[in-house]
Amino acid sequence: MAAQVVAREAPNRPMVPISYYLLLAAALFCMGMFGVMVRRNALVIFMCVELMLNAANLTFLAFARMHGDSVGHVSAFFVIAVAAAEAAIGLAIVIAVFRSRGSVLVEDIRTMKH
Amino acid sequence: MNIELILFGAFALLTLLSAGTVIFARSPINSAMALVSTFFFLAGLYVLLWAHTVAVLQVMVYAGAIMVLFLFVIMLLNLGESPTRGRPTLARIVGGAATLGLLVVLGIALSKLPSGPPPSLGVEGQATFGTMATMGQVVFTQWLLPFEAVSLLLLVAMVGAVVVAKSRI
Amino acid sequence: MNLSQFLQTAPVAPDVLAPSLWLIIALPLLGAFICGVFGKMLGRANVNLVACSAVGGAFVLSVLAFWATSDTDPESRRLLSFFVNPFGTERDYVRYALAHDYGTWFAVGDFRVNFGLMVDHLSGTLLLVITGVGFLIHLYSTSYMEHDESYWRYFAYLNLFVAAMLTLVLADNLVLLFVGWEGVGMASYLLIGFWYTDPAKAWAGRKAFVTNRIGDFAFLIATFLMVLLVGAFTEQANERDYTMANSSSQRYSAALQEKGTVTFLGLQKMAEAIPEGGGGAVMLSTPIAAGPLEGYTFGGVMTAAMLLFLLGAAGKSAQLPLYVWLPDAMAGPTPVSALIHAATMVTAGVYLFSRMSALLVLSPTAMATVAIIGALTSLLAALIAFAQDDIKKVLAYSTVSQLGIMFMGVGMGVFWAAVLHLVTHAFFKACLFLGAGSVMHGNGDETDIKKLGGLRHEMKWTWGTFFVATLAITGIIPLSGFFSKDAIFHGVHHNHLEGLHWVSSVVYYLGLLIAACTAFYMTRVYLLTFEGQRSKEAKLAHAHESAWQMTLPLVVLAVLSVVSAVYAWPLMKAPGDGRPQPVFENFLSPVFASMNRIVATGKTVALDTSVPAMGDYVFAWLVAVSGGALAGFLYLRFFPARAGQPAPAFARAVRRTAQNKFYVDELYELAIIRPVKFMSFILFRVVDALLIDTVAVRGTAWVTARVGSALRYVQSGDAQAYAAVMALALLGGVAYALIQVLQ
Amino acid sequence: MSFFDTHLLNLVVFLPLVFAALVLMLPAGEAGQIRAVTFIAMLVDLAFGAWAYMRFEPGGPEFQLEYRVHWFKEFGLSYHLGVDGLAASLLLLTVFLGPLVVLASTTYISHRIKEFHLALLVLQTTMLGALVSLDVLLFYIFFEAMLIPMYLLVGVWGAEDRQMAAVKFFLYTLVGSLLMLVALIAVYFISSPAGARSFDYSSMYNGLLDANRQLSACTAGPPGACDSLTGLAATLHTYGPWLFAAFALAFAIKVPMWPVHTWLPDAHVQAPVAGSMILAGVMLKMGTFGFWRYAIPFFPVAAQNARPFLATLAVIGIVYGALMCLAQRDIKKLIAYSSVSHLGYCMLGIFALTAEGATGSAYQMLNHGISTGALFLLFGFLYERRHTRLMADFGGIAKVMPVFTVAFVIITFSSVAVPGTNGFIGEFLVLLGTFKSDLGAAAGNPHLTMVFGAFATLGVILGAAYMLWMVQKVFFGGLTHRENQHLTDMNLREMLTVLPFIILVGVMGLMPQPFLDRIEPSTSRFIARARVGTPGATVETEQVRVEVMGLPAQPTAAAPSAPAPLAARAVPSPRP
Repeated sequence: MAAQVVAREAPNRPMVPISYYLLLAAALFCMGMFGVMVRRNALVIFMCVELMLNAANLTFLAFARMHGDSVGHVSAFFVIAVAAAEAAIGLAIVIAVFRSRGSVLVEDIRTMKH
Repeated sequence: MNIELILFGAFALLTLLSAGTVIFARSPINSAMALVSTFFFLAGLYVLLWAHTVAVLQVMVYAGAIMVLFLFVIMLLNLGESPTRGRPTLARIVGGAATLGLLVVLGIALSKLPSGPPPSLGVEGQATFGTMATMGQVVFTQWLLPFEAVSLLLLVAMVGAVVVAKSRI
Repeated sequence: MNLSQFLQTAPVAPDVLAPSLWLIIALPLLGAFICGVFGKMLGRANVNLVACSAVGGAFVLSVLAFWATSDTDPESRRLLSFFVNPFGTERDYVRYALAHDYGTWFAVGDFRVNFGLMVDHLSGTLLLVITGVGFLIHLYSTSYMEHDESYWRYFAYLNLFVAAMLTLVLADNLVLLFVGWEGVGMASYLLIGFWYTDPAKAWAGRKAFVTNRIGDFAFLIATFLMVLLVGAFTEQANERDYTMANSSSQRYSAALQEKGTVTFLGLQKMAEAIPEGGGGAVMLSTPIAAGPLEGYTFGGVMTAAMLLFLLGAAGKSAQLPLYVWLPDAMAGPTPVSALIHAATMVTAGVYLFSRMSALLVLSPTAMATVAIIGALTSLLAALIAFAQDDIKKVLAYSTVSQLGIMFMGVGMGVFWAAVLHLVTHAFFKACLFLGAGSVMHGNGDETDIKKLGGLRHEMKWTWGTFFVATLAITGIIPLSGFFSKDAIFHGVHHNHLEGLHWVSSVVYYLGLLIAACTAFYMTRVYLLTFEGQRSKEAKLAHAHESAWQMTLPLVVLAVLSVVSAVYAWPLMKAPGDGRPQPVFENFLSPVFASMNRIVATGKTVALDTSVPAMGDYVFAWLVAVSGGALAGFLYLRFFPARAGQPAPAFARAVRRTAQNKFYVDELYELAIIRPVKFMSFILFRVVDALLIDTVAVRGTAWVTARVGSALRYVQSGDAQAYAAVMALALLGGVAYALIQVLQ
Repeated sequence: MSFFDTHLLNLVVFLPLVFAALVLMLPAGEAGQIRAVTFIAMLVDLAFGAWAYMRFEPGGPEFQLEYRVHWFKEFGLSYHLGVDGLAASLLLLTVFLGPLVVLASTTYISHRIKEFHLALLVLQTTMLGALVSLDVLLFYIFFEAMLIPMYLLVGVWGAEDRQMAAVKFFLYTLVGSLLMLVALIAVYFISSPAGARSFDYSSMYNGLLDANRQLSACTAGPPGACDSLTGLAATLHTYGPWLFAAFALAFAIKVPMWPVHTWLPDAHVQAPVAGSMILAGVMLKMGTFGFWRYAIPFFPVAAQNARPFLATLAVIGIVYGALMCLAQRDIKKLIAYSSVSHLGYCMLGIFALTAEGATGSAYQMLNHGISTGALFLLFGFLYERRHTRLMADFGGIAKVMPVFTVAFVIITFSSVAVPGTNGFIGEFLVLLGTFKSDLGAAAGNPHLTMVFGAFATLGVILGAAYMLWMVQKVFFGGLTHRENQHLTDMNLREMLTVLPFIILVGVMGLMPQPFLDRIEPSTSRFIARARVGTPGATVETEQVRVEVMGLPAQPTAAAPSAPAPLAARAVPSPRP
């Protein structure tokens, strides 16, 4: 067993600093946000939201790694679950809206009733 | 120059590229495909972060279930090509600018962080960290209640989706 | 056994009687309850029985109590009816008095009020008057109200009044006295407005109550000043003060704890401790050290309190400036006028000041004010009475005038005479009122004396008694009115207030003038009503004499108003020097003992205890007779002679002014009532409705609505606009955090 | 303490709610049953409430019949009930009014009967809860919840323009109480360090106590001495006045004090008889109670500084309210304004800070609840018969309704404080307390006390003026209006409803001591706590600190336990 542990240990230092991961997460987040800001298609906006969620996940995991505490993993796990729920409902709404308005462009969806 | 660094660089680059594609692709289909690839590369990064289980979940749930859902919807609505950006309204300009500003700020902030290597997990840590067993242990003891709550949430979401998407409400 | 022995052996021993003093109040109260609640089903006869027996029972008890006040042990000739003054030393006895304390009414902090009753010679006298005259008037009413269908209400109110009045008299502290004070006001409100279907009558009731309330307002403030004064006294007094008052600090404070702050005995002790020249730490000129009254002297506060009490008394006893309610109070049934507005309630002010004589004499200023107010009121009322044609109105104003005379006496320090005049006045004025009632009863409720006349032959009993009473009030030897009034005038003339010597003479000569006026208008009333020919405008061709229930009280009262003169005769020997002393003065001396002590030390008043000489009698008699004679001449010779000829203009003008009561009511209406109503209306419209409600409240609502509708346009509904805002906010937040961290 | 005693207050408070559930199950058509059940509920509650009042021992600890359990212990909240003398007295008043209110509305309310009685029961619970809760947030919750049923009572069963009145009432009161909530949370944060924070009355008060004592100590010193304060004292020095203002405004609106009283007349005029009775009887007292229990003890120094100002407002309220009455044509409005005047007495008595004043004020609260409640009740009967509120439409009623007149006149005398009625005791004590107080000194010149007292005493005259004026307009004179000639006198039910009031008027007027005895201990404590604010006060901490029962032992609830560190966990071997 010890041998195995040794085998799993990556011998070569140094490893990637956590801050890189965080930077990457930030970039990803901002890109997703940018998409949310500029795209018109509700579906694509959803995808961008997913991007943002993933950025958050990445951060969670990075910190988990940093502190060696698997609670971060759990959080990421929950985020994924919530994302699934969100996607389901969101897409359902998109379908409903498309039925009623024949469009999925956000600027066509300004009023609640119509 | 070690393998891990190389892997990280590659994954990061690809992630960003495909993310960019998600944003700028003309048709939703392309965006969706790009998103799938983003997820894959992210999964790779997760592995580098010693989070095997989450990586697996990422691939299964995201790239598998959720994206399939997206694709179904896109086809259901068979949306054709759509202009990437509409008229640059004030809101869009401001939002975009704000986002870029945020990026800059975050960049500055994170660049101030000490860029030392993460602490070693130690022997038994490497044996257990990020494994299904550990996560299961945590989830099913102290996070039991939230876990059940999430399950309930999913159920509700499912029912809600059915109700909302039904043709005649 | 001789008379004095008989008077000095009470059938019920004081210590036996004292605990059941409450019955004196409880009986009429019970009667009121029965008549009020079950009266309708009991029927007329039973109600009469209950009401009369309630008051009669109270009368019997009062007699017993009064008797007990001078109960002495036949062997040792030692007085039995005394008790240790809780505020004095262990051997400081209150003599000729019995008292009983029924425990706490309410006690908060160091303030306490007990249900404490006390009967001494002063309150005993009034007990007899109230219950005795009260009983007669109840008896009278049984016949007078025989045609009224809500007789039960009437008797309930009447009993209620008697109960309240007895409380007023029996109370041994200011607050309990105030209960009776307001209670009689309430009862008189109810009785004046008894025939409420007539708005004017109801209005008169309200006027009476509100005017009294003005007095009560002053009374309350004065009471509070007393509390503060006692507090300051206990703070600052030293043993010397207490020994001066024949007390000691721990006894005094213990008694305050146990009996309450505003007990009359306690106030008396304080008064005895603080006159000038006593040499204690507290004197009239001592400034109060701490508290709200900081800096004022004891004397100053005492004066202020007494003046406030005067205002209170003016409200109850119909003196300037608050006398206006009494003439209107004649709206009530005549027996009520006799009982409340002649015999008992209106004399409450006189009783109050006699009860607090020890305090009053500390302040010559207050005394002078009391005397002058009394004199002015008396004169004004007499002048108004000249021109009134309503028999009850004349009697009402004469009541005001007589009360003024009593106030003169009180103000000049001849308390005993004032109380005596109170008693005699109760007799003859009640007799007059009841006579007037009998006249009205027999003449179809006709009250205008111009439309009466010649009743002498038709209503013999009424005439006789009315005649006697008129003589009494006019002041003809040898009737009671003469002596009591003359005793007052004599005292007024010879007593002197410290630093205010001019007052006595001024008041005295005013008094003589008043006596003449009284004689004049009373004779006028008598002549126009009973003498001469029956008027053409009379409602009934022939008047009929009233039933025995009405004539009997008349007779009794007439007799009393003759024999009660005895009290003013100097038959007794003064305890100190053997000089002759009027019976009543001697009789009340235990009550006014502390007052006399204070005068002796304080020298605030120079009391003169001489008895009137024959010359004074003759002079006063001449004054009265001249007034009467003038009236007789005018109304028997002068006016009948020139009937039909118009009177000269000035005469008519004067008459009209007097008839309209010198427009005092109108003045008050204009100066006080209107402005208050106007102000309230303006305040309501401007401050309440406009400023607060419209501007402040609705204004706020309006602004909110405007702002809301302005902000509505921000809600474009564009999701990405919202997102942009969120992004900006996020950017701002993060940037801020970063800056914070970097610094 | 037996089990019964432990839960007595819970019983009293929540019994109406339980019965409300019962009423909820009844079919809406069964008006009779609904009324009966509600009435029984109120009666039972009265029994328990009276029992609680009896169980309260004047000599005992400040708060009695306490009950306390955990409730959101993360925020230091606990469900904590208990009564002091004042609360017990007001509790008695509330449960006393309950059944009578139901009786009074028997014929008055003709539609939505079920909802009406539900509202009544819920209102009862909320009012009682606000009185007995010793946790400040709990108090706040009840205090706010009270508005909802009352809003419904006015808005649904009220007179012609009930909507306006209801909304006005609701917003008016809400404004103040929201400010109070802010202040409350501020106090929560400053009164004790993080971790030890609690919404409990005792901990809040005790937490502020020392700072307050430092503050009053330095106010006695030279000007600017307080600027050198540190910590909580400094905070109180800076923000105390604002916090006090927030509390004071909330309660002043509820009282209502001049000039924030204008919601009262509208609410009273529009409310149904039950609403008016409860509003006048109990809800207004929440304001005075709040001053007494929270505003002044929490910020004695600020209160001390504001005392002359607030006392002036109270005096203005007394005179102004009375003057308003003289300007009214609408009977209910008149009675409402008379409440403003009477509550002025209560406030003045509180600010006098003397034993007489405060006790009299508390007693006056009870009196006002009884006399004004009864006035509204009686007028309700008249309104049922004639459906008009204008004095001009009445006159000479005494002829056709003698019994009614007698009752009304008795209550009137109680309202104008004729000696021998309950009103006199309260008014006399309040005025006496004012005259003995150091209000003048606080206002700068000791002699000003006399001015305060004299103006307050003016109310005695004006009170008689307007009440008797109204009585005369309504009852005396000729029966001018044809509609009035066939009015029927009170029936048995109505008499039974009025009788308790009349009895109490007499009993509380002649034997006030039993009531005063229960009030007095909390009076002395209140004064001691308010005295902490007087410059250079020398009040012992032990003398004023609030003692309550502690929290029970940690409950075994399913609270997440802290995560154990990874290393500590047993390492599962991957494979044997």
